[in-house]
Amino acid sequence: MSDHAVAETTDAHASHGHGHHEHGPFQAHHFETPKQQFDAGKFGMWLFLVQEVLFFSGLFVFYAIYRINHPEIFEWGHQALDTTYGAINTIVLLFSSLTMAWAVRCAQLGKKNGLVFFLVVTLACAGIFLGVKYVEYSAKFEHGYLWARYFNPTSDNPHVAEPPSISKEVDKVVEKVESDLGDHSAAAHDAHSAEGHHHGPVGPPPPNAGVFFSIYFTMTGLHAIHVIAGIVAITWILVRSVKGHFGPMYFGPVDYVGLYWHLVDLVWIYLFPMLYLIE
Amino acid sequence: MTNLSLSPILAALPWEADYWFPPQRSTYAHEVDWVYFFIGWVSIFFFVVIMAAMAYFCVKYRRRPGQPKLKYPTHHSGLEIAWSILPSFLLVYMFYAGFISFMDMRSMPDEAYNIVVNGQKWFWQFSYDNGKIIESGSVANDANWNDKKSIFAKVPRLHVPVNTDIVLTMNAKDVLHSFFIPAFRTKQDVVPGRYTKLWFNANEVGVYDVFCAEYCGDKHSEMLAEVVVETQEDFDKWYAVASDLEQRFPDPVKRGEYLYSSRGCTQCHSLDGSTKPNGGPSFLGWWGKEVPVDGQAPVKMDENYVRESILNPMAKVHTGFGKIMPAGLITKDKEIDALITFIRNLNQPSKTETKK
Amino acid sequence: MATVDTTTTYSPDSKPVNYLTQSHGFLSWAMTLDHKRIGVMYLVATSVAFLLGGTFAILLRTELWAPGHTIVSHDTYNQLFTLHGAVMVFLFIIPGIPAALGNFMLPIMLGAKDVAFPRLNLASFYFWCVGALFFLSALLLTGLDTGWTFYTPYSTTEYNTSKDEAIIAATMGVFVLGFSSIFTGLNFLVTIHTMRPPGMGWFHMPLFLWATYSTALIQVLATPVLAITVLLIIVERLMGIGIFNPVYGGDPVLYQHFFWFYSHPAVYIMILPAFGVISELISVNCHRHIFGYRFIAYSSVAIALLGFLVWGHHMFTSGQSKIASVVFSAITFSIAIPSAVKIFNWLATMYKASISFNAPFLYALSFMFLFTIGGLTGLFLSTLNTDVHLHDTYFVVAHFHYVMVGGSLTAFFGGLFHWWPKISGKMYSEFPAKVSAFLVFIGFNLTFFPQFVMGTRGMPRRYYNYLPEFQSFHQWSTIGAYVLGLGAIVAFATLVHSMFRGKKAPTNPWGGASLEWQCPSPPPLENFHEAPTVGDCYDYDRLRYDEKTEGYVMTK
Amino acid sequence: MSSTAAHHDEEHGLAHAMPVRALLTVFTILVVLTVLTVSISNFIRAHEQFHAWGVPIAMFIATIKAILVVLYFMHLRYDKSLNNLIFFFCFAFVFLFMIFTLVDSLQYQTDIENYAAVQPETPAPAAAAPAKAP
Repeated sequence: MSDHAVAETTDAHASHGHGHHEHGPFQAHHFETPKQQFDAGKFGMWLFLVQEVLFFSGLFVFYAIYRINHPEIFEWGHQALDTTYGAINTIVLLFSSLTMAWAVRCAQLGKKNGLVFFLVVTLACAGIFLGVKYVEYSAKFEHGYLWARYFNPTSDNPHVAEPPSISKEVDKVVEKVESDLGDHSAAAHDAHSAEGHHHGPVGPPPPNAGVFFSIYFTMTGLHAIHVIAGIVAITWILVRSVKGHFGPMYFGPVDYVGLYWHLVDLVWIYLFPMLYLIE
Repeated sequence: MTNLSLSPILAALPWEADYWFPPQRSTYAHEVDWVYFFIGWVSIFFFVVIMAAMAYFCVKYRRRPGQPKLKYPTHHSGLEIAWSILPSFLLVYMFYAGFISFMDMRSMPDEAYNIVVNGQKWFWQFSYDNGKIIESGSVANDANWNDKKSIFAKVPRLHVPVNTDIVLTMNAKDVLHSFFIPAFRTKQDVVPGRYTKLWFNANEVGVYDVFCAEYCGDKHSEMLAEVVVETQEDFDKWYAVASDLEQRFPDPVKRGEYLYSSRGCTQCHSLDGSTKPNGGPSFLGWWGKEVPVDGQAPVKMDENYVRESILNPMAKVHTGFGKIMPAGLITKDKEIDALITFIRNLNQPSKTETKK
Repeated sequence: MATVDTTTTYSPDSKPVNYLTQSHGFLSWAMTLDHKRIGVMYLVATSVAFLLGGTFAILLRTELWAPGHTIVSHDTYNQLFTLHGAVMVFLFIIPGIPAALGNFMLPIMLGAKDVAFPRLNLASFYFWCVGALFFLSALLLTGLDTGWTFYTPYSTTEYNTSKDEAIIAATMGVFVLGFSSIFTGLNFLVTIHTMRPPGMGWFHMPLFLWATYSTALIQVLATPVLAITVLLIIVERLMGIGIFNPVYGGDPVLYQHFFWFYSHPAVYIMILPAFGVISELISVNCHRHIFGYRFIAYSSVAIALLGFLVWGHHMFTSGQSKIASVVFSAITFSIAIPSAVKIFNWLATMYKASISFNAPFLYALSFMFLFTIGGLTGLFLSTLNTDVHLHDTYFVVAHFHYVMVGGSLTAFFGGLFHWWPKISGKMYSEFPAKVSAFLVFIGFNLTFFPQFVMGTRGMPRRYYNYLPEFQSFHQWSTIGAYVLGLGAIVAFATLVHSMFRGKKAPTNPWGGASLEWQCPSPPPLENFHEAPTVGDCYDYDRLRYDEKTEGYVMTK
Repeated sequence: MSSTAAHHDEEHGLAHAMPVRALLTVFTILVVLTVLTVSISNFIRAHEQFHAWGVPIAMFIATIKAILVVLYFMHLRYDKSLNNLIFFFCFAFVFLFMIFTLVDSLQYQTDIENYAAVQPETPAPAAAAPAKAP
């Protein structure tokens, strides 16, 4: 459909009350125009996102309170997390956000192939994200860095604990990127190598150290569940876009799933520094 | 058994403090009652005005056939703003009165008699003087619930001197409880993992009910206690008797049990054969057996070993446990004997019983 | 479609197909996307939940006839009050008015064909069913005795008698019901924002829609916090994350903050729609423009927003700090003002009115009586020092029942009778309906007024046994509960009877001016045969009684 | 970033479509910010004197990233003002929730510490395990 035709259809529908509806195949009977349907869906989606923000807020409030009252738990606990993994996952999610936004653009412009391609890439990124999470979780389970009741770090000397091998490879890449950035990161680079590659906490755990891992697992776990839900939603969109359901006058579902996916990204943007970086 | 009478309904008509409230027995009780009645009168005033207007309109403007429609206003900003703003002055005053009195109730006096309160399912425990005296008890299962005396026969009693500031430092062992003394108009939840505090100054001698006001499970309603407010002399007298263990617990086993729970043994030594974290050996299971000792020959656990371990804990330390037990927890011979009897009875209950 | 006709009476000769006769069979209901059918299903479901919760209440009151063992054991009693609270709150009051009456009336009053997301609407009903099943399984499995508040550490440790499955089932139920509530709210917000037909401005909406809008706002903003809270309880129970467990450095008071951040606004989810219903009942039956439309509309939104700032008044004795208590108390008082404004405005609506005393209006009067008491006794509980004495006593029980039962339940019944001709297409019999209103009013006061006295005298709530001095009050209360129960049964019986024996309802039996009285009773599938005329929904002067149809018609 | 006017020709059908260049620019900035926040965190870890700055800087960068995602990827910048309002409004509620709870929790923390101070050291059983092992 050319832009001109689109504009015309919109105009025709913008003036209500004609009574004659050109209902598209996906326009619900109770909406007067595609525009009304799209706006309703979009507002609904934003309300859903609002609901999601408040859903996550419980954990953020919890984090803030424990962080302020017991900083020592966080200072000790966050060392058990591997920043490299966190950084990779951040980049992966950001990239998937980019492809998702691009997919929405393709849907809006009626480019079916582009839409399918970018949705597949987004799905792949989601898969990588979960894979990395799996590796991270297994490492935690292996070392007994678990939530309060099962918190039982097995290694007496965490310095000896070998980080999983991918980590080293990726570390090199990250270091390279850091050194490319110029002067000030050189110090960071030094600090990084000076401390060596251990990813275990230093010193004995403070009382209730398990709470850190409770927070870590509930926050990232809940986020991971959202990623999985996102994968399901994107797959649904993918199937529909292969069938050619979407075009300039009907791309709402792609847009809504896109918004959801960006929110998942948004939560991770905060989780990453809160859990992996802040000391 | 039916107590149904009209008295609650009829008596509700005169607005009397004696009817609505239990007696005022703390220094701040009258403030609470005063604010309560102030709000009460304000509420009654508004309620009566609103209901009277409602009834009047219902009669006056009821639908009658053939009656022409009256001209009416659909809004009146002045009036609406007035009835939004004017009552708020009363509200501000209510808040202020409640706030002043609340700060008084919740700010602990500097010099006060301190009593530790423990809430546990489903009884209260009051410790005086670092646990030297522990008052404990709970409602017996066979209590007759139509008879107040029977209900309160075995509950723990919180003895306090009259006209003295008392601070209760409270903690719960398991779940939330709440210490509620209606006659003092005060209440404070008792929370596991922290201390909460409550103070009062009882101004009249007497015995008053204590309830648990935060739901805590099965026998929540049976978690009762009494506050016994007495004169300073009576309190001192009670204190002297309460601290004389032989008189309170003629049975040495009971005396030993009391000592076990009141002198800190319970923190390290269990009674069920398990080992408490960072604790010592259990009181159950070693009696009469050879105990491995750090750096020395094993020794049989008997009266002598227990006595030595109490008086000089570092002499023969049970292998595998830390050198952590302090000396001087119990020093009186008779008390040590009672504790030994308790431990022996724990391991050989039948033997002691036959002795009796 | 023909040009818009200004006369709205529909020709009685052609037997119009309505939403009830549109299609037949179980699936036509189970898979329906019609907001009216979903509303009716909600109505049936929540009424069943109400009768279930009511049965628990009757059993509770019977047990309390005498101290000591009367009919059930300690444990059963605790389970009864837990389920009474949980069923009434989560399965009846929260969805009762918004999801049942709101679903049915909202699109019609707005002049829309349906809600914005009909499939989501149906899904939300099934979420409700799943949640209800979880609750029932909690009842049947092992019993749940935590109280509807699920306070930690009681609910998260092995200290209680209920088993893991019961608590997990019940909290899962709350979680799922939460989503049901969120989706309903979301749907209403979107519908009101995007589906208003031309001419229906914000200030042309009936006040019921303003109330539903405010309610929906709370549902979307507060319920997710409850969802995460109960999720944390489930995780705590299953895995022991220690977040609310002091043994691991967790904090039980923090749980109360989380819980009441939702549950205080939830109180307004329960009462705001009732305000909306009462605004309609009073103005229609007074045949007079509502007084101070904008003040009532704004006060709904104000209550919804202020409701988020006052949750700490449930925690004055919980171990909450002094400063937080003082701040929360101060803010709490501010919420009294918009509530009082409504009462004053309704009263002013009766001034120079022409009042018809039918059953819905009697319910509205009893609402004003009971809610005024409920509201005023709230002052005792927001004042710091009196709350310290009254907290967790029967005074609180009486207060919130005056608001929730005296308020929401009477409004629910009033609204149900008011809109029953529209929903069922049949007129109910006026006499038994008035009897039910009377019985509910008398029974209610008899049940709960003695509890104010008991509470002030220091009788704590959730007590299985009590001291003999309270017995007289308990017995009055129990008798009252029976009368109240009888009233509710009479009300339901009247409605059920009318379905079979009732006269056919006219389009506009009461003389209402809002849009729902312009569509036929019962409405057709898409609500209006022709686009409705949007006018002033409180302008009753245009209406005239028509002897032939026994209903009102537009004159102009 | 280019202004709204520049995107006018991008209005297609029902909503604004983000130009590819804008998407790529935003993504690049996001990646740079991620690398930056990791580097700063490493730097602070190595330099004790900047310790206090760790939290504010990391949260500041995260917020910039979040705003970029919201405005451009979620094209809220070109969306209806109602959607803007409701989304930013909800953070006000999160803020209220957090601030009230935090204030209270900071106040009563001393009650918890006082209690913990007099308790015999009984940390979580598992955590105590290594310390107790002979």
